[in-house]
Amino acid sequence: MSTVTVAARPSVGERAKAAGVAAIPYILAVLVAFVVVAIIIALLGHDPAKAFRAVLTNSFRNRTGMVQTLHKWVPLTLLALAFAIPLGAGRFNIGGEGQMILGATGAVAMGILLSDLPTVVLLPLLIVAGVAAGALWAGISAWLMQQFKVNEILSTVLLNFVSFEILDYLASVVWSDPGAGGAVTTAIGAGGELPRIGKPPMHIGVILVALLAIAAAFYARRSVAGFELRAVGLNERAAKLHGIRTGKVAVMSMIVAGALAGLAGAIEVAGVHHRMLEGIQSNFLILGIIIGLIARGSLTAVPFVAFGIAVLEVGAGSMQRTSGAPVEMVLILEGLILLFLLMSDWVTDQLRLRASRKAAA
Amino acid sequence: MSAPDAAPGGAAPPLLRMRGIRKTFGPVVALKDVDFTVGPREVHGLLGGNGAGKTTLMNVLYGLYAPDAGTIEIDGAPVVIASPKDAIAAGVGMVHQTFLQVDVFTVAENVVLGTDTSGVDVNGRIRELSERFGLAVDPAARIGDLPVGVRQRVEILKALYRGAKILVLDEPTTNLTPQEVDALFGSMRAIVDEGMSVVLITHKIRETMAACDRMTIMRDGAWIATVDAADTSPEDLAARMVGAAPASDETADVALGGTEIGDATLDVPEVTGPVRVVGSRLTVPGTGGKAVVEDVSIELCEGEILGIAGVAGNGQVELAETLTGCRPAHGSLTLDGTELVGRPTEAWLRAGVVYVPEDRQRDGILPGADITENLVLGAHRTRAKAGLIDWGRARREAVEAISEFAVKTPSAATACGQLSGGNIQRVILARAFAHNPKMLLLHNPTRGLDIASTQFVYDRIRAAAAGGCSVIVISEDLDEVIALADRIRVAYSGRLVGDFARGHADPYELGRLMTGVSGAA
Amino acid sequence: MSDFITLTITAMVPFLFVAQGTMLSGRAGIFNVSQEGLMLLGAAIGYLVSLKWGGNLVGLLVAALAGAAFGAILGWATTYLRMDQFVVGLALFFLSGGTASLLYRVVIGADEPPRIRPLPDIVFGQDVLVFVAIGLSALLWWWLYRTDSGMRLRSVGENPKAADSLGINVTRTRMLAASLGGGLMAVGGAYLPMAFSGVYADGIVAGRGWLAIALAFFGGWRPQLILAGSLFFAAMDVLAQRAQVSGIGIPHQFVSMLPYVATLLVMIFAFRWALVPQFLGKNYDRESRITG
Amino acid sequence: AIGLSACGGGEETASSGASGGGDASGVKIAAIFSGPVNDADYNALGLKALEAAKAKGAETSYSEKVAVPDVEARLTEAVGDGATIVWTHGSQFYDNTAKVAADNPDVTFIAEYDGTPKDQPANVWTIDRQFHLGFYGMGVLASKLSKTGTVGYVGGLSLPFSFAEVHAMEQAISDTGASTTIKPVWTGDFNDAAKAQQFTQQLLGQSADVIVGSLNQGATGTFQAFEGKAAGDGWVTAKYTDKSAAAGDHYAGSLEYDFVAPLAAILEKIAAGTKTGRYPLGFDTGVTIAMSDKVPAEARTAVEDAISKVKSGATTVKLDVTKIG
Ligand SMILES: Nc1ncnc2c1ncn2[C@@H]1O[C@H](COP(=O)(O)OP(=O)(O)OP(=O)(O)O)[C@@H](O)[C@H]1O
Ligand SMILES: Nc1ncnc2c1ncn2[C@@H]1O[C@H](COP(=O)(O)OP(=O)(O)OP(=O)(O)O)[C@@H](O)[C@H]1O
Ligand SMILES: [Mg+2]
Ligand SMILES: [Mg+2]
Repeated sequence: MSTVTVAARPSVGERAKAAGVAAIPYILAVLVAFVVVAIIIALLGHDPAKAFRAVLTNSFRNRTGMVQTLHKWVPLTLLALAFAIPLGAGRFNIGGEGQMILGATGAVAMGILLSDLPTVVLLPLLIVAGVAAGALWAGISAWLMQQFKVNEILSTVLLNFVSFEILDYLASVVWSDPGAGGAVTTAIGAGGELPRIGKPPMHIGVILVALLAIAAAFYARRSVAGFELRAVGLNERAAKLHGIRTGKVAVMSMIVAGALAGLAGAIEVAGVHHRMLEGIQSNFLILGIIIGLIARGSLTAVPFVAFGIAVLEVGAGSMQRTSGAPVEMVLILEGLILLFLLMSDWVTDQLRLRASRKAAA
Repeated sequence: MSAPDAAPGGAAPPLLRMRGIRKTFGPVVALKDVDFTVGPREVHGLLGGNGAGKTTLMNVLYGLYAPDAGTIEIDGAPVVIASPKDAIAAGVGMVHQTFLQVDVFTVAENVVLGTDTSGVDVNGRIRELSERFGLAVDPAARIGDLPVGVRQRVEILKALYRGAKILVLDEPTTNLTPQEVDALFGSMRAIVDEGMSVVLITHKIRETMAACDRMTIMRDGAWIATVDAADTSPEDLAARMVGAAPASDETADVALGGTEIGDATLDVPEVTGPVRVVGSRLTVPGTGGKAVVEDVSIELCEGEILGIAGVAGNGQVELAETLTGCRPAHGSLTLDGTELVGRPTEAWLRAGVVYVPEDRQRDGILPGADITENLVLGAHRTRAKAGLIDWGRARREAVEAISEFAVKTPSAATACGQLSGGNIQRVILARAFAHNPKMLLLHNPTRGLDIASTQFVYDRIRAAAAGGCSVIVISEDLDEVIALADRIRVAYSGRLVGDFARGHADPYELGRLMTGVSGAA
Repeated sequence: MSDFITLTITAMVPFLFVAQGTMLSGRAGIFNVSQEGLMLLGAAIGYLVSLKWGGNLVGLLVAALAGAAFGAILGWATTYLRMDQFVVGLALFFLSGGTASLLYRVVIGADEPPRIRPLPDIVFGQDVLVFVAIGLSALLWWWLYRTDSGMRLRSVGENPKAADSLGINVTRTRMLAASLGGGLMAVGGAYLPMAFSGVYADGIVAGRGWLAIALAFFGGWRPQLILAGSLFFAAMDVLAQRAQVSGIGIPHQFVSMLPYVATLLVMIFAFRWALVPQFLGKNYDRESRITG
Repeated sequence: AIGLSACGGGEETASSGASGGGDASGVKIAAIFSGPVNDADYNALGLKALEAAKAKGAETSYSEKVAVPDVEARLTEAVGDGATIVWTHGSQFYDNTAKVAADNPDVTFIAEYDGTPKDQPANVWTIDRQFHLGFYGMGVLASKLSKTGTVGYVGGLSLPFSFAEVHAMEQAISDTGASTTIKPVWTGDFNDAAKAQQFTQQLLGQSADVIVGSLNQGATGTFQAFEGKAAGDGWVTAKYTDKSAAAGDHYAGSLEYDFVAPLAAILEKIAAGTKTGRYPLGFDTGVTIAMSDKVPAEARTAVEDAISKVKSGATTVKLDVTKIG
């Protein structure tokens, strides 16, 4: 064995350059997706330029758009973390929406039952209740997984459907708002509302989640718990033989995920709707999964990817009103962007392979 | 030494001729225009150190790797092998270094998988083949439940069932007991007698000399030589494998596999330090009443090396996991007087019990994590401050460990799974020694390693023992146990039998214990 | 009572098709998660083709082909390009769902949609697809467990490297399984307008695709148990409806939880069924040493 | 199908009538719809009204398939894009509409509601849908049509307006002195036709012979459940739009709604400077019970009588949102 001097890792410059080069195919992928969608929109007789202006500029053209984007970014980030963290331990949490609904339930229960409490008491109580309810709901799946080996995909999918019924029951029977035309609860007490800042107002859940995302990324990289999580995901057997309680780690990852999704529900209640309503979970679950996967489970990347998706979602929503392009194009656009994003990985690999072949030859 | 394409007997075309095979993996040139020729009815040894390109060459032949350049001829006719399907059709069969079997299928299903079974008496054919070549198997057994030796036979049957003319065996003996090796070589002879040829990949020169008619030596992806068994000697082969520098005495000793057991080691003084490890009546209940580890008691002094020999599948993995706290058990085990049984694995680790498992990829490392992270694994709790790991320090220490253990890697940030088996083992050992073990248990520590790496591992083990660590070496390689151990015991059917001091172990007696013929405890 | 059985069996059919499709892909290692979208696509195409271009049978066929095409895209992207199965599946879920709505919008416009004729009954008041679905389950069992090619397919989902080393074309097997699976999912979707509504609507699938994934796990990825599991789930669903119709004084939301909770309870006691193909969701790369 | 509708002025509402002229040029209307505008149902009604406004010169745009959690974003965008009038179609949007309206006093909002909201902002018009009124008539129709004396009500979510519908039907039955029982069920989803079909079939199996649907796109499932039954053997009704094309021989009619006239009337008021008010949907103002020709004359007359009593004020239909089940 010849001893060569070995670097701990590539230099900062090299890593930055690699990241820059890696970004190019991603940008290309998004462009190609837009071109394909532009062709379809044009074929349907609408103006693609107008449509895309709406998609891309909506978030940036004024503060309103930015606030909306950030409000969307909050649950997207939390649900992406709720998917990515158990994924780190090799577990698939498909229960984000159920956990979020339960989180909203916990929050709204506090907000309605204790509506006369002042903010300093009620708001923390409401958040804690949301987090706890989400964690508890995920805990059911974790318990079934650990104790009975029930596959977590199965249990989380089924529990989502149970949570829809719970929401329906609470919003249309227990705390239903008789005037609302949908399944909506009455409003929580003013003390349960997240303070808002600026104009147009942004709820401070955004700041809370930004701090949380930084903490999560830092914790995942630096902490023992983060390392154990990764170890379990990479090789459960080896982790176990090296003193890691793999079952406990997996269970904890699910519970933390549930807590985060529950927090998303609580923030939607306290910051955005001030009540719970049918459909509060929106399509955050699927978008969260997608964000988690595009970020390749890196908690550091999650908030950034989530921001990109939030821009897309907010912009796409107004695409129809501005250009008349049918609303389905939004789904198609998102699907294509995803596909091409992944394809860009393949292109990068091919290019790298060709380069190294040339170098080797 | 003869030219690579010279077939014995001259006129008849060789059975297999590979010419100018080149293969690159990214920047790595694995095969540099390699020529390889196998004659009819011969056992052809393919020798070389770790990463020499043996497996790669045979994977090219078997259609698993697409070569960048080169041609293949079988029976004098050029063939294009783009996939294993083509290889099978051309009469190539291969037993891979790691078995390629579907665990949930039966033996019969694994054997016939991919063939047309309509109108075929599958079990009959399997039985017929296993009788003819001495490869006893139960066609109805589930593969996942079988011991390695039997799975090995199934792999060979798979190739024979498809009518292979050339059978490639990639390091087939690493998992086998001497008895099984003998049986395998017997089967190989039977195969050659039926008109086929065998390519035998191995590191073990003694085996090569015993079993092969001719051999090809590779080094660093290049063909070095092809020689007749009659024209060479073990020393010559070892020198060619290792390269220009002549093999040191010790290296050659490892390479030759300690043929003369015990003689040179009798003068080593017997270890008599204070007792460090006391295990008593350790039992692990299994499913179906039979305990997987039964009533095992051991005692080790400081600096003592206990060797546990045995045929694979006699509860060694379970025993290893029991003795290192990875598996709940009844009974007692104390280390320096502290009782450990019943406590979590982490407590054992903290107490200084370190385990080097046999299956490196599966149990030893996090393949997707980098070397630094793998070196931290297991120590991550003890070394963390306030629940945080100091990765800066870990990286610095990793660089040191890499140079101390001579791990061949581009950087400490390389994924551990990318390393070769020998280098993975070096990382695992570096980690094990960084724990300052008081008790070190190694299971098959040199399986699949080349001569240099094996020597390295032996040196390290001896150094640890010299430093006061109590060492247990569980190995299916009897030579290894005899070479290393101060005392030898034998694992048989979940129990420990026999107890021999260094130099007093009679290999035949050991062999009898290993196969359960003699029941002495 | 016979009414109960009839309703249960009809309710089972879409789940059965989609869960079997999921199983079939999964047994070759392809974990499809675009069921919800493929069902929508099947429903839209099944409806539109039946209405405009020639009857239910043609509608089913075209729907199956469309589903197979999407399944093939999943297969292609994950075998040839080795893209992440989960992400591609979700992307295809968006694409197929969007395409379904778009097709319907382009063909029907804003007019009131006419109902297509339901599938004709054969015997016992059950339509032809009921028998096809049950027969298909039997056929799949026979194929997977009693034929060489079925064994090859299973081996690809368990250990593709072993399969590859025996000359089995992993890529082709996966492409085939993914396409057939996608086709079945679309047929499951196409059944909805043909049996339940007579027309297409965006809300028609209502989460049944996700449930079908759960049912594939519930049935331990084995055709016979998926049949049993789908039947059980449908029976619980119909039972919950019956309880609400009869009025048992429990809020209907709790009654509606029955099928989900019952399924989980069964799973607790029967987790030994719960086998999952070893290589489910994992891509295979012949020349890579780190597999899975 | 023949229609039964009456024209004439509503309460404090504007002069009615789609025919009513009025120039809408200069206004920029943005509409928010909860589902696809091609649903041939509630959202199609909205689009029709919007297009009528466009025909009169208004500049229009819309967003469809907007979920409640997203509506605030769509509303602020619409305002940001310079809409002068924003209409949210569906009472689930009321809260958000009122909230955004409070922040944008220069823009006029039209929202829908089931009842009279508290604290209605000064720049918000509400359309009170009064579903219970229509279902009073449907109650009469259903009890007259039922031979078994059991009527099934198939709803989506068990919302207050849905309870009000059932209670209004009960009131209608007791007002007409009938002894019909109503079996209400909720499928959990207004658009899940498969569930609607299954529930309907169960109801039919449990002696109900008339099914009153209060669904959106799920309605087709209630029709499908009658497939294979002989004509005259049971009846089914629908809500919002004329669904005779999709329904079969058992179609007794539909409780139809119109938003063209209400929207036109409100736009006129807004043009005249009235930026707030309430527009109740009543039998004169947007609500019609359209019955199939197959409905027996006796039942038809009973419905007509009931409606005229409601219109004359002789009957007051109670808005009762007491929970059921
Ligand atoms: N799948 C692969 N991907 C990348 N590189 C590979 C791969 N397989 C082999 N190599 C490269 O090919 C070289 C030869 O490896 P190979 O496995 O053929 O060696 P070997 O002679 O079989 O060694 P051993 O005796 O340890 O089995 C290695 O050094 C490595 O660089
Ligand atoms: N998948 C891979 N990707 C990149 N490089 C690889 C890969 N597999 C192997 N290598 C390279 O191949 C070299 C040797 O590989 P090889 O598999 O021959 O190891 P080995 O020593 O033969 O181990 P073993 O004896 O256990 O097979 C390593 O140094 C590593 O860099
Ligand atoms: Mg090798
Ligand atoms: Mg190797």
